Amino acid sequence: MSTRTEKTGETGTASAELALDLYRQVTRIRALELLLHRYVKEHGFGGFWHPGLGQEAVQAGAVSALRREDYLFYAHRGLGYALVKGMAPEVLLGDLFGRTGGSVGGKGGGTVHFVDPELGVLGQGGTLGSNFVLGAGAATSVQLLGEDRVVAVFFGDGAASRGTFHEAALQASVWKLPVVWICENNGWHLSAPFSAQSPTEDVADRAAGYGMPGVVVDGQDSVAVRAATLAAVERARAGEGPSLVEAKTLRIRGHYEGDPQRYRDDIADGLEVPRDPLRILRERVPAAAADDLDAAAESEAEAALEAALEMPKADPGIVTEGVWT
Amino acid sequence: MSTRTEKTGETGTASAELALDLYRQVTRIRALELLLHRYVKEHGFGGFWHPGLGQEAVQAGAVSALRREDYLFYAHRGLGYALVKGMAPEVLLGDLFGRTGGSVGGKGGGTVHFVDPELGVLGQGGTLGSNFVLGAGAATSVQLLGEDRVVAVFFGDGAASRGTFHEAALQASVWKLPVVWICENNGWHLSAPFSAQSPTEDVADRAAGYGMPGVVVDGQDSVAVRAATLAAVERARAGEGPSLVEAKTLRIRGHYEGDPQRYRDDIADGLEVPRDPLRILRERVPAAAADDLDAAAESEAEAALEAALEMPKADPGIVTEGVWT
Amino acid sequence: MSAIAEVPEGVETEQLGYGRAINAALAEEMRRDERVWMMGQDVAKMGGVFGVTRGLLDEFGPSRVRDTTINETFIVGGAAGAALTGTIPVVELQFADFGLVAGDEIFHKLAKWRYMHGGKLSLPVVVRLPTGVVGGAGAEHSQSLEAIAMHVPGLKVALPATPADAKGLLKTAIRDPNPVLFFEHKGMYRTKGPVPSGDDYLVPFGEAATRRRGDALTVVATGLMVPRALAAAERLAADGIELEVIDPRTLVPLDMETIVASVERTGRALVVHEAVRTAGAGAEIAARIQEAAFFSLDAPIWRLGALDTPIPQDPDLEQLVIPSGEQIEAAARELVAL
Amino acid sequence: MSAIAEVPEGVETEQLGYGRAINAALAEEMRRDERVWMMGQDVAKMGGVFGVTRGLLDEFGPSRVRDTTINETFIVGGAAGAALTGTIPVVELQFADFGLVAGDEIFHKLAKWRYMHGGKLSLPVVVRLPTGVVGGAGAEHSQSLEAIAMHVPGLKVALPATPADAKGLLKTAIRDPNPVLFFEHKGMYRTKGPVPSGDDYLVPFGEAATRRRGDALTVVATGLMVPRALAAAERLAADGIELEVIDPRTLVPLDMETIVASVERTGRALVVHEAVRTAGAGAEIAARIQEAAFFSLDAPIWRLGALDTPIPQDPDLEQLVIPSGEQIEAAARELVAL
Ligand SMILES: Cc1ncc(C[n+]2csc(CCOP(=O)(O)OP(=O)(O)O)c2C)c(N)n1
Ligand SMILES: Cc1ncc(C[n+]2csc(CCOP(=O)(O)OP(=O)(O)O)c2C)c(N)n1
Ligand SMILES: [Mg+2]
Ligand SMILES: [Mg+2]
Repeated sequence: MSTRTEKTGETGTASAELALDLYRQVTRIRALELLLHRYVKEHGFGGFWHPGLGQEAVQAGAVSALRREDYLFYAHRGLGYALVKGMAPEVLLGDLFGRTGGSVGGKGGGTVHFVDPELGVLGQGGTLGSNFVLGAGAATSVQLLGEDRVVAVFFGDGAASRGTFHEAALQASVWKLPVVWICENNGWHLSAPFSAQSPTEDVADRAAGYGMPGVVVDGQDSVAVRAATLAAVERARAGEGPSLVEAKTLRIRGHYEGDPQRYRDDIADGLEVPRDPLRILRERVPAAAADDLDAAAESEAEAALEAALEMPKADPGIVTEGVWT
Repeated sequence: MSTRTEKTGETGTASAELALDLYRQVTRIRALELLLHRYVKEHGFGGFWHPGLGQEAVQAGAVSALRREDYLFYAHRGLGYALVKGMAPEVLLGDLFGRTGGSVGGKGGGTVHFVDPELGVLGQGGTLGSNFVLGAGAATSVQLLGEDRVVAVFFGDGAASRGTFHEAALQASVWKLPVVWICENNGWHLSAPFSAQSPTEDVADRAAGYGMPGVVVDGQDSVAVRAATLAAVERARAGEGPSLVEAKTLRIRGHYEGDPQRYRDDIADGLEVPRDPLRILRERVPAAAADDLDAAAESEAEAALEAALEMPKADPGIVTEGVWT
Repeated sequence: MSAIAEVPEGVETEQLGYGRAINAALAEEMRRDERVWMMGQDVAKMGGVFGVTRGLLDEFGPSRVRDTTINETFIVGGAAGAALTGTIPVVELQFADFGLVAGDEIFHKLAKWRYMHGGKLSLPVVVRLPTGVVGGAGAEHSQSLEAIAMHVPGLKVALPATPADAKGLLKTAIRDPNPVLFFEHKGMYRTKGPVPSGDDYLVPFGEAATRRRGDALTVVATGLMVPRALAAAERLAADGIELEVIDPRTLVPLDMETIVASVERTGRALVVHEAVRTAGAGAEIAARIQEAAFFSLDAPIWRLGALDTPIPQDPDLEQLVIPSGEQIEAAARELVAL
Repeated sequence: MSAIAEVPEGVETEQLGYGRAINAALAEEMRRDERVWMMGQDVAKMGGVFGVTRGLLDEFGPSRVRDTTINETFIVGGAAGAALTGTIPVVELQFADFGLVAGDEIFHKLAKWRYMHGGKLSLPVVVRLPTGVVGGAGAEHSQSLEAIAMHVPGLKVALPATPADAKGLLKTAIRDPNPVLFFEHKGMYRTKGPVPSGDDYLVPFGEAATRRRGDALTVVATGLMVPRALAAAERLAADGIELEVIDPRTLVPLDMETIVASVERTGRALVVHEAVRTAGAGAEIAARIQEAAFFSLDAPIWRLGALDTPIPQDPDLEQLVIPSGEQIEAAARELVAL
């Protein structure tokens, strides 16, 4: 079994078309992030919103390497995963606000859960690390059924410490399951810096122990993330087993919106994104096209928010539905 | 943090005195193993006996690298760990047979539990892998109290797959805890060959991912096991953190005594130990001395069995004792 | 007033051990539906630590009968993931106790994932959990933990007490779209009894079996306590005291109707299980009986269960912790006289 | 017949929030005994996700107040190992639910290790478990799981319902040589009340607090249900119906004496908890009440608890799942009239 640890900082090449497509996704996520930031600040909302501001390139780059039929287990930070996989933004916001028009029919809200089996969006475990075993299990189904699908599992640098990673990663390698482990390393497990809670510099350093490739990419560069993920996806699709892709990114905001972050002094409480993925992409796309995409993304986000807020709140009757079939 | 993966097959040098001491321990364990084998075969006994025949060199070599005040979390295979740490054989057998003279007062029996806080023998978790977190926790106490102790945690190649290894190993490395992880790799997780359930050749290949040294030694060579363990123990004692020592050994008998081993065709159902640790040691000790030690070990074992069988069975009253203090 | 046949009359049966009955259910369901598959430690070549899955590897091959490494969180959580994506995993934990090693996966993933995702997903998983004391397996390998599963909504819970039910309930479990915890008593694997031979013998969930009719006292018993209660009932019958013995068979769903109807006739109830008495399933059953039949009760409802202690490893001592037939008999005698 | 002061008369108190009371207990015990230390996720620099441990890092330093990574099995299992070797760990899981992520460590290691090793070892560990609904935390972050702990022998289980008890019970827990699961209600962290200021104010385990005296009905309530029951009692008192409200404070050990004595006077009992009703602690309490006081009962014992469903994530919906003050009031009214 091949084992390598590659640390690439380069951007890789990308066709103009690809760059434009990635720009579109990154700016769509960004527009939603900024809008939600404002909305939550002004109106509050019941629940916990974990902003993904600044991490758009990881979500856009990695998910764009998947096909429609591939499965996705997403993490708790932002809505980008599902947005890029094809879910409508008003549905995602409907879930966030606990509205009937959300994909889980009003049962979401707070730390948002959304789902779309048709698009392969399969959910999220509220207990960090439960995605690992679920993802490996889904990949076992794929293998059993002889399907041409790959399973992508997103997780943070913090969740990487869970024992479920070990159990799932070992078994997935032994069975050569079609899984891609995608680590969004934003440098923080809530208030604990990754650097203080990892004995190695990179999460990817742990891949070799599981006999799988581990790659580190610049998580602000969506083209690089996409390329690394695509390589891992192709390997999985070819029946060669799992890989780990670690994207180095930044958590711009608090763990949840409202987190005073007294534990942190590396960043101001602003909206500025250092090494902004949009700026990095702008070098590859025509300015006018980018401007248009920005504008479209903003309208999309605004329309989605409006639509979501118009959706009725869930009917109380649903609380007892869906426990058993 | 230094990281190395060393695979040594060499025996290392050993003083005559050391070799003699190791011979004494290996033959003591062996004598108990053979006696128990006969006893269980002839008389049966309630419970499960997991024979350690053939793995004596790992237990003797590794435990002899510890000091009296060092802590030991042992595994389920055999009695060698505790015997070498200083517990009396009749006490261990008393535990195995559920007698009042056992260290746990008759509450053991079957998959044996024994304990001796004075000698640092702290117990065993019946759920594989629970030792990892317990051991790291004990090492945290040692660090907090500023004591000069090391914690040794034994585990099999199978138990190495448990997620608790990941959680404990990461934290132990980050906190530089004085732990030594000692893997008895006998090639089997019950009916599953290690080779079919590990993506890497060695368990020690996983050490680098935790920023700790991982060493593979010949588990039939007690001198080599002792040397490797000693290096790890010294590193731990010096405050440099945990290490992993993997000793390659063989499971000669069934998983438990009586296991028909229909899943296995690599070995006959005998008592022959390939690469017998005693034979390997005999090259370094005078034959006469070895013969004397063999004889002493046999008498010790026989006397212990006799003593244990004379101990009264536990009083039924104890079943409700010791739940809470 | 006497024992009732384990299998309805007219059904063709063969004598089979409880473990073999489970094996037959697995084989039949795997033949019936290609999506059904298995994983667990040592379930393939070895056929399971208790020999229950023997022969299935040969018939169904290594893709559908998989040995895992020692990773309970994957065995259960992987089953959840597989169930979400079109297959029907039947997984074995070597001991029911290990359910607590995969506590998150059982109680958060299997039990809640469907609900959390708006009912859009389903998790047809069966987790086979060898339960109870078996002679020297010790505190972490002998527990009866079904009450915990009963307390966490989203799971179904089956506890077969006869070979026929072992087969019939397992087949129902595999066809159920919900996650099912299947507590097989490992002390009963070799118990023989009549087992319906047809492929289509299903035992429905939520229907208690009245194992014996009587008028003096309703005994509600599960698992290993069913034969113990029946034996006690025979001894009492010699003295003219006729016990009604009801085996709920599934705790979720729970057939309180049968139990309550019986207590309304007998006026007295004794609930017996091997699990720890404190906060066990018997507490729930007792609480519900008095809620529903308070004014029919002539005496308090009594419960027998394990003492408030872990199971000692010694095979002689372990039996002192769980209810014996003699204790059931004595309690019944005393309660009837109250 | 009315509410009883939360703190015995004559004791000097200050007004403190429930969370600050816990903080004070931690600080006092760490000052008193050098062996006491803490670990958990974000407990050091951040002072805990709920701010409960704020300031302790500054006073006690990074060796005794440790941030772990995300590793619940280590947090609990490591605490067990540390307790075996001479220190007294007080660990925090961010949500009580995560106890199931460390199920093996809590229910097999903490609960059984002493017993399994012949009583020669002891495990003075406190696991702090923020419990209950808090407004939108969802199915895996809002559960009340104390009944599970009650069912597994070897643990002690505390559930403070007032700031004074939060402090007094935690101090007792830290001084107890047994493992204690300490369920702090995260919806009550900001609830203020009188808290004894002395270092030596301990609330003993196994002594229920009668929060209000009455003769119409005994209400046994825990955690968040205590203030809800007291509020309901005030409303009923306006109609001349006087409830007796008893808060057991610890479920293990459980003070049945106080409860039974009360029911013997009132003839009626209602047990209320936030945990799922099915197989909850209320089932055990109800079963024991009727065992001990059957012939004093004028009506069945009723129970209120959460519905048989996970907690929905939506903050409005979650309140529909657990008992409200109005439901307690209505049930009490109906039961008294029965
Ligand atoms: C098992 C478990 N432990 C702890 C938590 C609480 N928690 C939620 S998010 C978080 C930090 C996660 O860090 P990381 O995985 O790096 O993701 P990030 O928040 O940085 O995106 C923690 C500790 C949880 N949800 N589940
Ligand atoms: C958590 C857990 N899973 C499964 C088991 C059952 N079990 C006991 S020993 C064993 C095999 C262990 O293999 P290994 O760790 O290599 O030790 P060996 O028996 O080879 O010495 C298994 C699966 C257990 N005790 N605990
Ligand atoms: Mg992070
Ligand atoms: Mg092995």
